[in-house]
Amino acid sequence: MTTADMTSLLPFIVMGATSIAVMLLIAVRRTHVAVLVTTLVGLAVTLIILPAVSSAGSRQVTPLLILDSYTFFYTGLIASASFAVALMAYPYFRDREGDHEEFYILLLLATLGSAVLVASNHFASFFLGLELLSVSLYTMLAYSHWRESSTEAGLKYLILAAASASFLLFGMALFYAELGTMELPAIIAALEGRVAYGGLLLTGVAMMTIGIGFKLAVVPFHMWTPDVYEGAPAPVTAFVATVSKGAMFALLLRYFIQIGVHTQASLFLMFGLIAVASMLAGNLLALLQNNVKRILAYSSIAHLGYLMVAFLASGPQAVAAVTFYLAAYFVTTLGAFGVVSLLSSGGKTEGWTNEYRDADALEDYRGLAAREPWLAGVFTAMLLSLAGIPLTAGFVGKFFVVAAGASAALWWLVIVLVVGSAIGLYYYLRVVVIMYAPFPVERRAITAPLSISLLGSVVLAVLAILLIWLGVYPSPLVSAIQAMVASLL
Amino acid sequence: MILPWIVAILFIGGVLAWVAGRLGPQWPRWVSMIVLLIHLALLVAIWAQYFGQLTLSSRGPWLIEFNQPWIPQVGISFYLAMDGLSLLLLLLTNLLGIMGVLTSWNAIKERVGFFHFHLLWILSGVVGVFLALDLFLFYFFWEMMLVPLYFLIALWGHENRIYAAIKFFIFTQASGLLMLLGIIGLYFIHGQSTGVYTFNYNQLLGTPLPASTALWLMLGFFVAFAVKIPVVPLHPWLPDAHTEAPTAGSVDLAGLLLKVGAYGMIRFLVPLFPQAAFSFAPVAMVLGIAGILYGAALAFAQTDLKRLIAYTSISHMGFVLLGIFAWNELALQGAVIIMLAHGLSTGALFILVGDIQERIHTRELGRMGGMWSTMPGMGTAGMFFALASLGLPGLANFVGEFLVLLGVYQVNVAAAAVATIGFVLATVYALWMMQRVFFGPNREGWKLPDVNAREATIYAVLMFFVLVLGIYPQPVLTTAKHGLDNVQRYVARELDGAPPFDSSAARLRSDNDHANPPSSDHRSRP
Amino acid sequence: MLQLLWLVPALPFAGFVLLALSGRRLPDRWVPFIGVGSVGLSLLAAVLVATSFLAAPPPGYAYSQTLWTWMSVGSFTPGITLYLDALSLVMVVVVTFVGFFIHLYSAEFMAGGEGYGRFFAYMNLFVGSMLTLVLASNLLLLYLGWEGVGLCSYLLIGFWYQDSYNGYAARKAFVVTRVGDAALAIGLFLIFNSLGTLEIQDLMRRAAQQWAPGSALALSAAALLLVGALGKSAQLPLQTWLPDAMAGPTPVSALIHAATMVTAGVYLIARTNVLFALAPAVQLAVAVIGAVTLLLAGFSALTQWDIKRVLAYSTISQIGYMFLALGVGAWTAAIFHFMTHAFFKSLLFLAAGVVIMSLDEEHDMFKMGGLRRSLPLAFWTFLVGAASLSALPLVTAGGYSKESILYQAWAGQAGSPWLWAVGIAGAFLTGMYSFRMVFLTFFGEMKQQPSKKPSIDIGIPLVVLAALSIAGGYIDLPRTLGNLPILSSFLQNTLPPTVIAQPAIDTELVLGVIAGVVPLIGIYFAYLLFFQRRPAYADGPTRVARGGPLYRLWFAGWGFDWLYDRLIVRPFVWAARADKDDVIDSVYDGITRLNVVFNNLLSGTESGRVRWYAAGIALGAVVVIAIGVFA
Amino acid sequence: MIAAVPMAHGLILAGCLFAIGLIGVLVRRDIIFVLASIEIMLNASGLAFVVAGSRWGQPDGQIMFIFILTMAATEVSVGLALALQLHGRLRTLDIDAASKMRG
Repeated sequence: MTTADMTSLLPFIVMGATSIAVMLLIAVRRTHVAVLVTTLVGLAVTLIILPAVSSAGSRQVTPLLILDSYTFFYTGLIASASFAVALMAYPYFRDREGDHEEFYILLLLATLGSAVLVASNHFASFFLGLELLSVSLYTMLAYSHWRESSTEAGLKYLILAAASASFLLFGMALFYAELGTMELPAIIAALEGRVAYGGLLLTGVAMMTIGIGFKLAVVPFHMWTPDVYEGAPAPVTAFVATVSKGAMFALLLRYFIQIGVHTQASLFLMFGLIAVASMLAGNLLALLQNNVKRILAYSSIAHLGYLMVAFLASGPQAVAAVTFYLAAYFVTTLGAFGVVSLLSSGGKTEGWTNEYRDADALEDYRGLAAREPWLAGVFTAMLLSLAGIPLTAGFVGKFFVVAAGASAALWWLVIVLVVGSAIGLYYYLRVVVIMYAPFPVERRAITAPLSISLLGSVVLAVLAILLIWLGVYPSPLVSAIQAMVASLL
Repeated sequence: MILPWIVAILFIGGVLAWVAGRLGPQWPRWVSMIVLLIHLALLVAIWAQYFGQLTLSSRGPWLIEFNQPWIPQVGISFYLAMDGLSLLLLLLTNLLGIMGVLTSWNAIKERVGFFHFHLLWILSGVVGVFLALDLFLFYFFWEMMLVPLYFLIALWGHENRIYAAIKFFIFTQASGLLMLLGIIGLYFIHGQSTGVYTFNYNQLLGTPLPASTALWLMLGFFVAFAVKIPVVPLHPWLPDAHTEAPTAGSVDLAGLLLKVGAYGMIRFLVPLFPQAAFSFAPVAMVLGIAGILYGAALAFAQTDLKRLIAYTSISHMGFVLLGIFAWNELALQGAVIIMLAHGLSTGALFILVGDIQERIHTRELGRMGGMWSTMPGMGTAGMFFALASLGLPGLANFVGEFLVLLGVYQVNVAAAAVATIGFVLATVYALWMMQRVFFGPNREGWKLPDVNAREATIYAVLMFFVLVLGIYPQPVLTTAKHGLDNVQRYVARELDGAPPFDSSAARLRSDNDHANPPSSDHRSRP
Repeated sequence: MLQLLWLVPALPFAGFVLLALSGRRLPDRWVPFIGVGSVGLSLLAAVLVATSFLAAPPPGYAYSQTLWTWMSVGSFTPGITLYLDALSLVMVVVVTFVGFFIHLYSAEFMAGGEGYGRFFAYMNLFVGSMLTLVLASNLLLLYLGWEGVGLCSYLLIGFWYQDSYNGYAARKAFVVTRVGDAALAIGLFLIFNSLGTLEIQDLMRRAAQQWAPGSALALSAAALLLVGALGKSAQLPLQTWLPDAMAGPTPVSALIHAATMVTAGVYLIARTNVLFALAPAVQLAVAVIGAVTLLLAGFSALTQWDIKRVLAYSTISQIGYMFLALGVGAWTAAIFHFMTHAFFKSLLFLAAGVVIMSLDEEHDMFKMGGLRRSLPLAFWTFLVGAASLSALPLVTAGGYSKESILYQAWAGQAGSPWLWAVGIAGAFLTGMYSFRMVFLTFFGEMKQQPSKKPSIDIGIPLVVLAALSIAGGYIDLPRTLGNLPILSSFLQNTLPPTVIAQPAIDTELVLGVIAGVVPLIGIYFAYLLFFQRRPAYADGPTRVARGGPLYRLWFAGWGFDWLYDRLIVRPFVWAARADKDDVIDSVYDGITRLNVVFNNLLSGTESGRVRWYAAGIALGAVVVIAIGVFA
Repeated sequence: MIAAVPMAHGLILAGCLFAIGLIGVLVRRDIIFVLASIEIMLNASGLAFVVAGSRWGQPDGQIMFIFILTMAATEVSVGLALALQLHGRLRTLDIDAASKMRG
């Protein structure tokens, strides 16, 4: 472990150190603001040193981690996402009883886990990063313990995640049994010449896909998504929808594109069917849904389907498309869930029951444009971006994914993408229309004016500007991504 | 440098109107009026400046060009260019925009600023579409103009506006995605064959395409434009969207959005895929005729006045489709004239329906009747535009329809003959509408105020243009000629070896024994 | 003075614009000055142009004046150009002359009614469009005038719009004529496509060069023009609209549905005579259609009780004569009959108008009677008109024109004795129904006391037209009666002379005598049936109800209305109404329902139980592994 | 040295164990037993790793097994904590009781 290794490991070290610092701070004096500040400072420092470290070129640190510009790009993405989640979590937990400081430890650990996942170069680091992320997620999901559905969400996620982790491990074991090595470069070398994978290897890849598929919540491993998204506190849902999926997809990309798994016809068909099923089922499930969180859950399933199309296209064009799409998807989903969490945290929404219910019923959003024009505007922009309408990052993202799909002539996948997004338009517009519908007079009296926290609206403003900027003038990000991709392949 | 301003003015104007909405309800109206007048001044200045040089030889294919790299890594550039065809359609856009603002002067009461914001953004989207020559930019504006119109219908529409708005949005957006596939397919094929990955229209023209892929890509474009025109099987969104949209919305919808589809076909579909387009031409013509007859028959059967007029525009645009796929000088000029005439006359009819609805708060034909006695002014306007829409010679629609049929006859005799039945059916629905609305006994005893000054000016302006276009269409024809020559420049080159794709025309010609003088050899494209 | 030609159509248009713009602001007193004045000035201009044309005929006996090019697209460059030659001169003079007097008549007839200005606006627009039609040098401008007159007939038939029947009659007229116009339009496309021009003179020259007589192109072009003419001139099979067109005010029926518009078809065929000469089969069809129509209309006229419908069927019949003349190649005879018909038919209508006005809008002849003493002016002018209509020999104009048609129907190179025989039968029927009308209305005992007496404004037109109905015939005396063919020789400068097969003088004499005697027999029959034995029925409808099946068939215009209603109108209306909610829309509703079904199906899987999700994952795992390994 | 057990047998054993664990998760209603079956599944994959490691004669398999053990421990502890919380609220350990959210 030379000093150069240490410097390139610095971002990970800083994240770990921050979580420890937060633990110590809690032990000394439990103040919510201080904890938040340290978390934000820690994440900010990680983000700042990233470009410096990545300029040092890609290095393999211990067989477990590979720290190339691909890793640093995604670590930056993940860190900024959790930065936003932290900012959303503060107003959400502020006026709820129970102690909130531990949340940030879990958040930091989960972020560290995702970063390790992205940098993984070996099955061990893959497994470690995955479990670090999952375990901290279990408790984050169940964090609003005063709400029964939150515990239920945590428990469900735990049981299913553990089961799928065991699938993953069994797959890895078969891989290891066949190839005798668990390091990615060695695996790539071993599979270089091999045209037909043996039965063991195919089962191994399939088993691993199950584990990864659960994490990405693609069909047929998607059933947990709506319940967990609905049950969990809104900021945690944002985290699950973006960071955990993003990190896993980055790893899937690194592993399976370099291994060239799509060259195997049977595996290609497997991934293709998964992509088609997710695109259609995701959109169809959301059609008549009356819970905003569940709608966004199903829509994220569909979006993962779109990502799979680009993944199957493979090649530099596809990796760039996936990366841009993930960036756009991060901004959009964070924005959407940010609005939900901001609404849930802004004092008592009408129809308050004893347990503080998140503002996720569609009726809560009726006439929102009249009450909170800016919030409604941001939410509309986010929904239109999910639908892929111009002036938003989602449009450019979808364009790149379709371009990648078309370049690899995956016409049947691209057609399903078009059909899926056509179905998808319906429920995005349904939410938009309810927001701009007139606010019924009789409810106007009993709804207390929402006190939207300044912090939360700053985050949303930044996300909205980012969305429009990526939608209108994406070329700086595109050139950054293309440079990064060149280093990976 | 003027082109981006033409798009940007309306864009910024929209935001200004929204902000002005804070100050008071009448401010946004004046803001959008001023913005549109400036825009009109710009356009007229351009037209006056280049009117003398409206031939390919003098000014080259594009009157004005503006090209700036946008996403260079992928070959996308912010490329706007104007030729005769797009100039005409921009003038129509502007005129109908002003009419839209004027007609909703006091029809829209709540959230006026927000209304004008959407109105101007629709116009800027449409202007963008008419100017964009980078296929990605074209698709960008194509999708962008949907959202404001969706909001216009969903927020200020009539009874079941939500259903109509979402139906309109999904129809157009889904077909737009198919066009995106076409664009990207072409982009990659061009890239692979020439190594240059670009969306630039001029470079993509003439890409060597294998016949089957060309057909598929062309179909991608065709579906998107067919939904917009609308062509019969893809038309059900139009009547709902028209019936539920506020007057200004349906004026813009009828006047402009329908033209975007036709413009797209003339500019992109046929020049980019000439062989595929001409092998597809007979099918398109059958769809065009089906549109004419089906639209007219259904217009006759409607009980809601606005729905009736919506179906009439399906019938009119059937002629345009016919004209485009006949693809000779006469038919194309006719298609352009119909586009302008339909924009003016059907836009006026929608304003008329809006004014009637303002007075009697219903669109049910059953409850109207005998309104000529109380509103002779409105009756005369209604009669004038009904006659325009049934294609009375001396008014704009006739010139267009006659030229289209003349051109189509040279290409496909049967198509022209059957399409001429459209004249008779047009008479049936137009007169049926006049009878049910203005003539007959005044059963409901309507005592209604006649046309006021504002409405009178709208009608007078539109009547003037419809009449001038009918009596002296030459300036419009010469301007359109520049655009059409530019568009035919590529196709003509492609078609030197094309067989006469309709045997009946050939058979008819071979019957007469004498040698034909050169004029009738309609095979030689200009 | 020929440069004033453009004034002739421009003045009525100017009148229309003035009246339309002024609208209700213009007091009724001033309306006739503009309405009648504009047509009067146009008549003056026409007369000036005519005199200078006759005095110094321009080279090629034709004068062409281009106002501006309407449109120029590639090789298609139709201009707004007026073309004056012998044929169009006669048409212009007759149209403006008759038009002026009818305008004068309607100034008083329509006074006091609602929409006085609107009426004259439409009438001026009509005269303007008719003159454009007649003076058009290319078929497109002719088509403009053609549709313009169709529009004005729609507007004027439906003038009293409160009564929805008038609206129905107006729509029926416009739609049926529009069917003919559509055929005409296709004819135009064919001609332009094959000959490269729509200029009438050029296309006729090129047609003569390029089209062999009887070739498919010539036949189809002529046939399409014929269908167009049939629609406008209300000949078989498109004649059903004219009887219903009587719903309009009487001066309208006089001007449009008697004198000018309905003869537009005759003018078109005469103008494009070369095309018809090139297609002998179609020319024969013209003759046959003319013959059959004149017979059917004659029978129908016999059974009508409404005085205006009798005249309507009589018009269809007389135009049948003109088509017969055109069919046998007697171009000048057809135009001659057009001129005389314009005089006596508009006279009959105007006189009938006086009767109707004075009996408070009473149309039923069986309710009239004995008006000869109370309305002397109307009686005598009506009598002259009826005489001229039934072609009394030597005395009336109608006699000369119908006699020349009948002679050329027999002797003409394309004529045949059968056509002549039908013509004679028609003449007999004409004599019968016209004097049936005279006896029923003016003789017998007075059933209703006339309330109003016509004023001077109505008197002048009646007297002038009566004089012309008498003197109009002397302009073209046949060989047997003074041999003064002024009109025919004048028209021969434009229209080809008729080829007479056997020019023997005695056949012409014999035919002339027969043509003179037959109408007298007809009148005698009418005298027997309707003068001596007074019909006992109180009113027309009971007479029809009591009549035999043949009588009712003739009354209903040989059942064409019934046929078209069953064949075309009902199916179209039913189909449109059945598909009102757009069956294609239901396809898309089906798709949405399919989506909802899938949604319900899939959301069933979200049961909320963890073990169910685990089962989902397990099942998914099995499927994925199966595909991954074995596919 | 005892005869080397062929790798296939080891993997089949691990597969059977894995299946038993999976069925346990599907069938059992009590949270504790569900957690137990998850343990079985994880150990099965650990066994597969050890067998694979022994085939290649590398310690990696056993190292991975140790990682799996530690992870399984953390999972179960968090799982029991959540079960405790659920029991506090619903007074039952039946996993199906925790299915308020659906649709």
